[in-house]
Amino acid sequence: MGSLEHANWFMRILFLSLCAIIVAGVLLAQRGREMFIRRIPGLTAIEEAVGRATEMGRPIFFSPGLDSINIVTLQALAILSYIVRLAAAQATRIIVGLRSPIVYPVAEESVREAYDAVGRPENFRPDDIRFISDEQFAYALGAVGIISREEVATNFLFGAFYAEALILTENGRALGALQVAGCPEPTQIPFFIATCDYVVIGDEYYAASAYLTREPTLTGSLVGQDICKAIVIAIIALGVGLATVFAPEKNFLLTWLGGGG
Amino acid sequence: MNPDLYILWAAAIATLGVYTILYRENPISRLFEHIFVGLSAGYLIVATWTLNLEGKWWNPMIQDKKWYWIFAPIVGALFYFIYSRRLGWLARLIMGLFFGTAAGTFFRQFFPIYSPQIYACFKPLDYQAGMGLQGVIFELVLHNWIFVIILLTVMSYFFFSIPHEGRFGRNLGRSAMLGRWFLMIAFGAMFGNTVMARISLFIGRMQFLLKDWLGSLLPWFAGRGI
Amino acid sequence: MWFSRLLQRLFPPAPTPAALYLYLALAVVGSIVIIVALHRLLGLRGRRWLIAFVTFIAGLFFGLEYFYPVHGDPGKNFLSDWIEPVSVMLTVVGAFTVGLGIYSLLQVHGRNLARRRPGWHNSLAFFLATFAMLVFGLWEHYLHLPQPPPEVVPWPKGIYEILFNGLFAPLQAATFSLLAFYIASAAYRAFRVRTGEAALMMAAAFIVMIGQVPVGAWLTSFIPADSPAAFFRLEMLGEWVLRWLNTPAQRGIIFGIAVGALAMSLRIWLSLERGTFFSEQS
Amino acid sequence: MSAPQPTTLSDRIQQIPRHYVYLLLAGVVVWQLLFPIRLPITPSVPTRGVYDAVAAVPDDKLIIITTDWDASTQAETGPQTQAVIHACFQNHKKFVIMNLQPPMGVKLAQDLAQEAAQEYGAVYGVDYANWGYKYGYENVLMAMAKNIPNAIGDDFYGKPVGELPLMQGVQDIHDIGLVVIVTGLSAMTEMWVGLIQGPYNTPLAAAYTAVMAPIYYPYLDSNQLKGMLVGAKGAAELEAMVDRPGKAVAIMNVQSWAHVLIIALIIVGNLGYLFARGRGGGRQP
Repeated sequence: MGSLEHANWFMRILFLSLCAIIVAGVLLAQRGREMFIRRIPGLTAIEEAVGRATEMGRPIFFSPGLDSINIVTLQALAILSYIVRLAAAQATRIIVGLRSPIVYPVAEESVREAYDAVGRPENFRPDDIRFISDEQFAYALGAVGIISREEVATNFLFGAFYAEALILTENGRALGALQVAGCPEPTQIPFFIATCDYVVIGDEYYAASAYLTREPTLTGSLVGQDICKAIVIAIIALGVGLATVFAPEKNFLLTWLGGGG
Repeated sequence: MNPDLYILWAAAIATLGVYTILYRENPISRLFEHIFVGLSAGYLIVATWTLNLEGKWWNPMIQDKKWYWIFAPIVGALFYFIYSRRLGWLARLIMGLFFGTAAGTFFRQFFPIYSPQIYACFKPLDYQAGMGLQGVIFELVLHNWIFVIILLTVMSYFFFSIPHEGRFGRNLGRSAMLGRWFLMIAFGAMFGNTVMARISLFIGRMQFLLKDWLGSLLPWFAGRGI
Repeated sequence: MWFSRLLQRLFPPAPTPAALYLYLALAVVGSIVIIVALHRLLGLRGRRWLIAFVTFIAGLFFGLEYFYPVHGDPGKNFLSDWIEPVSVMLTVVGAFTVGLGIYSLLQVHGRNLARRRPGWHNSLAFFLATFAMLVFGLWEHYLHLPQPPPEVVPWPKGIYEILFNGLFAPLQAATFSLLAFYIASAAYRAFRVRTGEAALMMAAAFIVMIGQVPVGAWLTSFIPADSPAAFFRLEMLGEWVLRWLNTPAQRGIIFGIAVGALAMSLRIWLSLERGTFFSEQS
Repeated sequence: MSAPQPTTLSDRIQQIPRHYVYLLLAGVVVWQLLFPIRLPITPSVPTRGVYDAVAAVPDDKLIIITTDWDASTQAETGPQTQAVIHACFQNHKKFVIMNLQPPMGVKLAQDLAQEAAQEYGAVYGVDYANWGYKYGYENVLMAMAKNIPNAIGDDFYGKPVGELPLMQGVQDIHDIGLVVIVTGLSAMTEMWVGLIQGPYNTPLAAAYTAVMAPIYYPYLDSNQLKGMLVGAKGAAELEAMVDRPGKAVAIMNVQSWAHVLIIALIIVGNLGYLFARGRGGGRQP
């Protein structure tokens, strides 16, 4: 035992149940079941932040993080699309700075689509969707350059960020921009908290697009995720109980999860 | 040709050029920003060829005559249709392949990554045989209690579909608030832990500027044992 | 490995160089015919179905290999032998996307240069840097120098080293090191005892920071390391905060992210995702 | 943000302009580099874990040092790599260098290995080797687990790795006794844990930049990592353990005083805040 090279029966059943619960949540919501989502503080600030840029007559900067097309970046693009709709309706300019060549066309498409959706296709400026560099710190310098040259009023950072995050936010703060940031991985959250006005933490990031768009697929999935988290808690509680009563070699849950080898 | 002297001076000027941004964004930092972006764009192409395509694609195709490798660039070329409105769906097709791969890779990593994280939480909350010395046990059990309480309260913060009012929700709300406090402690710890890393980087640069660069001009700096 | 045998059978290596080029040409023409045919024959629904199908199969392949029962030692199932070659193929296909970003950069800076927009000389610097790195990077690669390189390096390699070690690497390191200044100023401004949460964050940061450096150990070195109070030595306290307060909180976040990412992966894999990029009518 | 002009002392020490903070920091670092005031160093538990993991590798197995770093984090990861290499040589363990990200990593590590090899009279290809940079992330690892000579192909110098003397009998992941990840990049550990350590039980140890380390304490706790070097501190401790005090030890000394400065700034800022609030003049932001 103790190998995780392939799944065992417990893992297969657990994995299938988790998947089934999430998919069931999605399907139920798509059939019109109403789902509740609690308020997520950082996200309610997005409207205020867009409004501020409009008032000041200065542009917004958005970064969808440093990753190529993956789960995290797709989520960032969903948030971008929501923000562009808000901004486009108020005729506020939005500049997107990109690090991944593959994300570039996808982001351009999303922004164009959002302008079309609010009936302002003429306001879309392809030059405002910019590939900066694929090198992490060249990207940071380039983004700081854009933030200060364009005198942006609001900075949105949603996506996968690494060490360069503080370079962006500290310069943005020094220039007086209002900043809203979100990142699923915890590494950069402390710096966002120190330098940004509003921060979205951990799992809230995945809840963001559901909260903003109220799209049934997403809210349903979110409810399914909550049930899955409850299952994880139940497993941990059971495991802790078993560990308290039995010695590790008798803890069958430990063995089922591939541990205790 | 011996490039060392040029490297030394170029590196020193580039470093100082970047540091001017600490005052504020200015023409010098802007110039180095563009050079940096240009160099990395050039290097991206060079590295893609020399480190990946040449050995993994070109050589097998041309030298080993495995002609089926020609399908790789054809499939890769589909990405470029993203710029076309009419043919854009072909780019989506190939992206679908990569999205599917990303999802599948996550599925196969799910248990190898998270399973040990889950069973490492199985901490005994009371004395049991084989735990070791009596004096250590109290400490261990206490730590385990702290561990489990923090874990559960933090997880409760990340429930989104339950309102923080009502009979069940009010307790969840309290637990979530406690979880938020523990999160703040964790973030503070991470912040504190990062300070050292960042200062290390600056020390590294100063070692270069003082010892290597200034030291090459004024021997006194080189002899300071930096 | 039956997979490579299958490849050999399906696509036998070309016998002569001339045949190779013929095969390559035929493969290109064949592929184009297939792509054009797909484009012509498939309607909107057919295309969407095909995209969903490809996504599903790709995910299924990698997922199923893990979950399908295995036998033998090391444990294998009918898909195990495919993982490595398919992964290599995907890597190679992915490498061809490099042109996308470069194209965007050339477009933006080319336009700056052509229209002499303010700051056009920066765009010129961009072009020179890109071009120099490209030319000398490849040149250096094909010099085929012996290892270790000779005392007197040829000038193309010399120039490459100046570009790489004299500019690229120092620019990277210098930019990264800016963070030392930013973190100091962020700490000074952010850590005020304004609210309970801010105070907690500050206290934790404080203990960890000082516990990590020799001066922290020195400050509390009056507490004997083997006494019960040794816990309060700053370096022990700092490690305790990281280990017992930080670890469970991190793990709580990790489990949330795991489930969130699982849900997102599922939605993509099954083409359930709605919203940007996925809703498009093409 | 644009705060009103500070007038009183308590306001002023609450709003020290950022440029002054920058100058103070640079001043302290330069001062301590040129005129150091030294303090003693004691190894921590995670650092000892790395040393013990190296010492525990059976003689017929290889150690992989994967150096996923480049010039940007060299100040921390360079001395870490160097100290790990010393630990390998001193314990007479064979090791190979490789990496999956920044191609530069293997070159910089090779320079460090050559320097150390001279000191111990070690020979390339026999006592240590360099598999070079391998493109493809998880694909490389998945392939490597099954067949090392195939997956790796050529070494740093372009020679097939199968021809190196120390690769005799090295077939797959079961011939690897320990993997030491030295990196400034996240995601590397998850990859190695998910595809190598988890499935095949290959011991893993890691050296991280200090920023990344807290994320990976859970892995230490769950024994997925045998040990961990935390930034320059870990490097300095390992340097002390292998008795080669070098760059990291010098760095840690400067660190002490830079930390004192930042802590002093935080205290001063809070004093200003508390005084102002005590007088009733505190502004809520």
